[in-house]
Amino acid sequence: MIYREAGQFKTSYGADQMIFPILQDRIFVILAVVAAYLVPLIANEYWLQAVLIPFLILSLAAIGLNLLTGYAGQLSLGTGGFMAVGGYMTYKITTAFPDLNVLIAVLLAGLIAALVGLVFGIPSLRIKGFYLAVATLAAQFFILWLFNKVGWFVNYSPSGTITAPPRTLLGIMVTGPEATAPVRYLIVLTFLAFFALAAKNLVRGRIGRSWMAIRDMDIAAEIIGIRPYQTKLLAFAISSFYCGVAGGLYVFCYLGSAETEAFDIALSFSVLFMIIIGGLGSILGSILGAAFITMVPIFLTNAPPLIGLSMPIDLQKHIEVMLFGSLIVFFLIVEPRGIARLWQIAKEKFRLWPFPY
Amino acid sequence: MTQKARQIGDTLLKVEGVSLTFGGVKALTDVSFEIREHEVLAIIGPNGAGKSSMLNVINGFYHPQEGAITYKGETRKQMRPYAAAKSGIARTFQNIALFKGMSTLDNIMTGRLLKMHCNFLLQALYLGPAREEELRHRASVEHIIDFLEIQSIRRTPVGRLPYGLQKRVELGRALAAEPDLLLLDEPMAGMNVEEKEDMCRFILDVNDEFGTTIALIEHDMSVVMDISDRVVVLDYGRKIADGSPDEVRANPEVIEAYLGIRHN
Amino acid sequence: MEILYAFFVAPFVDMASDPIFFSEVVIGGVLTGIMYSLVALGFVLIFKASGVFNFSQGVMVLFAALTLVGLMEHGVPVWLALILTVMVMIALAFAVEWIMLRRLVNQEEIVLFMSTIGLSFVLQGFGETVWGSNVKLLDVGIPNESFEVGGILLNEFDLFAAASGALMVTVLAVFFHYTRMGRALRAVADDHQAALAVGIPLKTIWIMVWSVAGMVGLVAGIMWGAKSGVQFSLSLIALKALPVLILGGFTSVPGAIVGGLIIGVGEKIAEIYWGPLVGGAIENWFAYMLALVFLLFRPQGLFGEKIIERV
Amino acid sequence: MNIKTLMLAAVGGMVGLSGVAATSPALADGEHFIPMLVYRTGPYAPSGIPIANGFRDYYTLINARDGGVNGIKIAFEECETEYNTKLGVECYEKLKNNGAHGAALFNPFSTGITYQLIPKAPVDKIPILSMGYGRTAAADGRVFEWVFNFPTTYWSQASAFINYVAQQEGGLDKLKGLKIAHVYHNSAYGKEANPTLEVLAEKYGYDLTLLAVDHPGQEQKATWLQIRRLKPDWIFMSGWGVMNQVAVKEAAGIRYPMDHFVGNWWSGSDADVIPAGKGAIGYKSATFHYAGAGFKVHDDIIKYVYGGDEAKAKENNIGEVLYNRAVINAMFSVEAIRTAQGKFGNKALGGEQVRWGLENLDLTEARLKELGMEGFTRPFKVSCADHETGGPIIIQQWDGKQWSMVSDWIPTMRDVVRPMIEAAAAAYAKENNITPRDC
Repeated sequence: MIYREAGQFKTSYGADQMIFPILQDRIFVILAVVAAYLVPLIANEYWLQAVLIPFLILSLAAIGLNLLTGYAGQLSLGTGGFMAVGGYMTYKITTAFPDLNVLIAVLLAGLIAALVGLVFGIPSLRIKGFYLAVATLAAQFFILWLFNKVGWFVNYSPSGTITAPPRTLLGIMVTGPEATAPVRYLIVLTFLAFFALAAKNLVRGRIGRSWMAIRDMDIAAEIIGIRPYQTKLLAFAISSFYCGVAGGLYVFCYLGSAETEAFDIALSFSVLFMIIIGGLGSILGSILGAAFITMVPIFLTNAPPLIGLSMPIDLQKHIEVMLFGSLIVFFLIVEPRGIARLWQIAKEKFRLWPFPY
Repeated sequence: MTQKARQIGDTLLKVEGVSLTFGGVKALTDVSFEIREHEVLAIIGPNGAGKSSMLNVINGFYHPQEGAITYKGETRKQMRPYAAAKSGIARTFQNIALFKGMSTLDNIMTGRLLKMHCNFLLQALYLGPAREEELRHRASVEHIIDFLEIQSIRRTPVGRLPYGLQKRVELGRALAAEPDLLLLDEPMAGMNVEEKEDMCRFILDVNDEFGTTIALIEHDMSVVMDISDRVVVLDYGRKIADGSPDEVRANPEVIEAYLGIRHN
Repeated sequence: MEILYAFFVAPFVDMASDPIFFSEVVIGGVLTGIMYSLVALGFVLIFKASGVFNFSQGVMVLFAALTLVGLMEHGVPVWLALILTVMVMIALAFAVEWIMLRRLVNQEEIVLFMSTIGLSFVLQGFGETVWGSNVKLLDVGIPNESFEVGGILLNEFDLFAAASGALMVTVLAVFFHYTRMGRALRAVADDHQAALAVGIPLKTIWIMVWSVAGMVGLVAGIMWGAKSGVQFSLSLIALKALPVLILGGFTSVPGAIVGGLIIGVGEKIAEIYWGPLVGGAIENWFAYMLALVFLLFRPQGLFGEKIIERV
Repeated sequence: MNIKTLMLAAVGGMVGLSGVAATSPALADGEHFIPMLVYRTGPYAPSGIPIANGFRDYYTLINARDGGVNGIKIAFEECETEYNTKLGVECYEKLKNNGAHGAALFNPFSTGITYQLIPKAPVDKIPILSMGYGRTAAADGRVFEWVFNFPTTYWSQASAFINYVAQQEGGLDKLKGLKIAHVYHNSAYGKEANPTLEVLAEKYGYDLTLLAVDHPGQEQKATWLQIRRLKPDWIFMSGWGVMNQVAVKEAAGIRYPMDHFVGNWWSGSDADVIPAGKGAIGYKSATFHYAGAGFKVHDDIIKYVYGGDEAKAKENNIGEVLYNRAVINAMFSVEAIRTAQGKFGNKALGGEQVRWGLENLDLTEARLKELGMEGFTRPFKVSCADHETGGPIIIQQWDGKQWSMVSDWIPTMRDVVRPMIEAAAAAYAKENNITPRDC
């Protein structure tokens, strides 16, 4: 397919304001979404359960964090905590109201996560940068401690572990052990598709502009009439909502059961890695970054046997870790603005191809 | 739109006895003056005279210890940036304060933020009112883009633009808010002659076409004398003169404090 | 009412009724706090001189301790192993500058931060490949006997660790304030461009601070490693250093120490007197909350350089 | 610029390929496939390494000495989890369908991963053997058809610990008024013993203090200051990883009498005491098998697996506590397969058949002797309703060089623990719409 925009004239601002103003992009994206929905036809269970479902869920969390960090410029390491709110609250809601649709429970849990995010976003009014990042760790540790300590959140299960109970949607099992991987995949995919689009809409409109204004220069933003308090808090709330929904899906559509350890600080960090590697301030970048962070290690684990290389498993793991680290550094050196930027560069090259100038 | 609105009217903003100190350093001492509707007022003075501080006080970024500001008939001890913006004060900055990660179009669109009200749910869905609102404001921003002749850089991230164009975009952002009072902090600093001429034209056109009141800080005397209706002179945080360009030019104190220093 | 009493009165009554135990808690907090400071110092050094938030500091602690212990296991005497480890850490500083930092000059903070995360993966894998993942006994001959002074139980090891921590801070503080190199480091921290303009070579500075941070990491590694054995978990103590770091300010050497003391004492008192009321194990989040409260009053940390905003 | 395009292509390729390798080639039809979730790296590697080596060596031994289980070889594959739940699930998905008949059974060797796999087991029809860890309630075989946790569980262990204290103090009636502290890892695993200890505290009238230590547990000064003030008569610890080493060292630091400090069976490995040096002397821990390499099975391992190279076997942790535990666990797995072969015939078996074998496992004294493990651990018999058997524990003590047994086999309090297990299982069944089987 030839990638050209020549001949495509915009006759209205509406047409010009579209997410993908170039026809080929639109076709490509539609094809990609359709393809994503057809994946269960060809993918085996390992692919769906161990690779794609966590990738999609973490993409959603990464979009959430990117709204806050990439767009509004507020560095946060509390992602794991906000996801935990989503996970535990979904559990609480669905066990209290078993007849309520579990997907609605996930959304409600997201709203609770948004409230919690709002509360922990308050310090951002005074604290900035890495100081804020470390301060959000207070949220991370406190939330996990709370779920660990207070039996009410886990229905007084003695070990403090929550298990996703079986729930149906239109007569099909969607959570619990009997929900098949393709069904859970499709649910997660639908969530991601919808919320990615919503995020894109948010960031290209008024709210996205005020976030970016705060990020780029908060003083100037204030002077043109953006209220930093409301803007930052809204970013915290919406971001936490995304993380909360992702957390609910993480427990109900991926892990099946969880203790607080599943949402520990390592998760917060890995979501942050995703958006930095993928590209801060890019919705597509969040998804690409999630792909990188979740899939590259799996590739590195599976690659040596694939090419007939056999070595002790610990050595292999160490090499994998080193390669993963080197790749991160290498990527940052080549393109500090993330994979999304690489993608854009590639597109620009295509546009000019075969005439490089 | 094009009606000549150059009749200078009533007082729009009045500064009375403003004093501002930063931990013992006096930036402004007992400064009073007024800005009248539809005029172009220049604030001049040597470096460190407190000009930028004065603008910062007017739009509420600095909070003076003493004095009062009366704007549109309402007297306050100090302004708040948000309130200032809301009631129609827009400004540009000495060191450009654009949002570097955003395109020209988006930067100017931020100037319209105060006039956009759709809630985030509608926006997330990009439906009905949200879409309609977005397009309406896009149209008025395009009008400003045309006016400032920056159509070709609409989609360029402002960080990549040359200095002169950045200044122009910043002016665009201020204009997008349709301000009643426009504060310009050295709009022509660092420009070459041609760019300066363009900028002068834009300023006068804005004043002409939209009737916007303008208060500006500028170093280039010829520019000041050409475009301003009235000049306020600050020196060491005090007002030493206030009047038409010709009066000020003739004022011996000004010559000594300002022009004198300059030629030494 | 009873709840209010339990939270706001009883703990203080408890403290007052057993002053010896209370002083033991405070002393315990102080000693632990200095151990945190040791880790936090490494962060401060690098942040101060290069504006890099070095995520890999925790792994550097592990790596240094692993190298030391690994060499000793191969029969190298302690003093030689120490010297060799210091050399390894200096070599690491060179490598980091050469491979990574110089290619990332003028990038945003967060990109540099991310690159140090990549570095931490590499170092972790490398250390474990070379020295294995088993827990190793680290014994460099630090005394470890408990004794009582006026009913207060003290431990020689804790005191030794505190003393070396205090020594280290003094040396670094003197270095920053009174030596030419130290002033150069501070100049770079203030403004890279300006430092270059007056002829301070960025490269030297970077190698320098990373080396010093490596050595600080070694000391932290020895102290913590002697406590728990040298193993992977050593890298996780970085998490305990972060609240210390924000409380003291990213850029202040004395801040790291004062921050450590406040966090150390604060979290011990909270855990012991208030912890039982809410189920215990509150230390971790309490440290961050405490730091957060301080930040609300001083957003740049206690001793951090004031953030001045202008337009 | 070119390099950037190239890299993009490389990433795309990598991501595309990442799952391809997942389905490794099917093994020969005639082999049992046993997946091994191991952690040879990461924060818990010091414990994970001897465990992984123990499993590997025992399976290798069975293949080398006996030519497999009744002539059917065991194929096993390691998958690295770093003791991380997410990676554990990934490993499970990767390995569960390997082999001609899928995985025979899973030994997750992590309470967190076990919790993940419990709901999946009945769906995938692969049994889980969580030997002495995981969800205690799974001992109720009527609700947890696919999960086994014999020979004994955390709750049984806690009750046996109280029995041990009573023995030392001179009878259950002497427990009244004693101060007992439980220092536990603040996780699902660490909390397991709490309900039992609480119930027994009510019954026998001792004062129980619960002290949580957060992961990873490098800093426990506050905990041990509290203990110093409390001066408990006995301390029970449910620790894991670095927490154990630090706790032992801190206990010595406050001069706590080490012989009144008893760890559970995950707090009593060689790696836990060695870093504490001589401070650890006298420290006790619970276990359900002997330590040391003095059994015939060890001689066999040295002979068949290491070709007589004793030094190499030592390097591979032979005789260490966790190594021995893994050997026992591997033995249980093999014996379950053997039992199943008795019903289904001598062929490679899948999960459903091995589940039957686990449920009908009857490990007798005589059988242990045949296996070269006489006295190594206790015989037991699994049943449909009871997947635990509530076997006794034994207390071992560290003398600075090795672990030696300092007690007889101490019975658990089945009358207390079993009703608790049934109640917890019933709650789980209700929440997850499971109808318990009739047994």
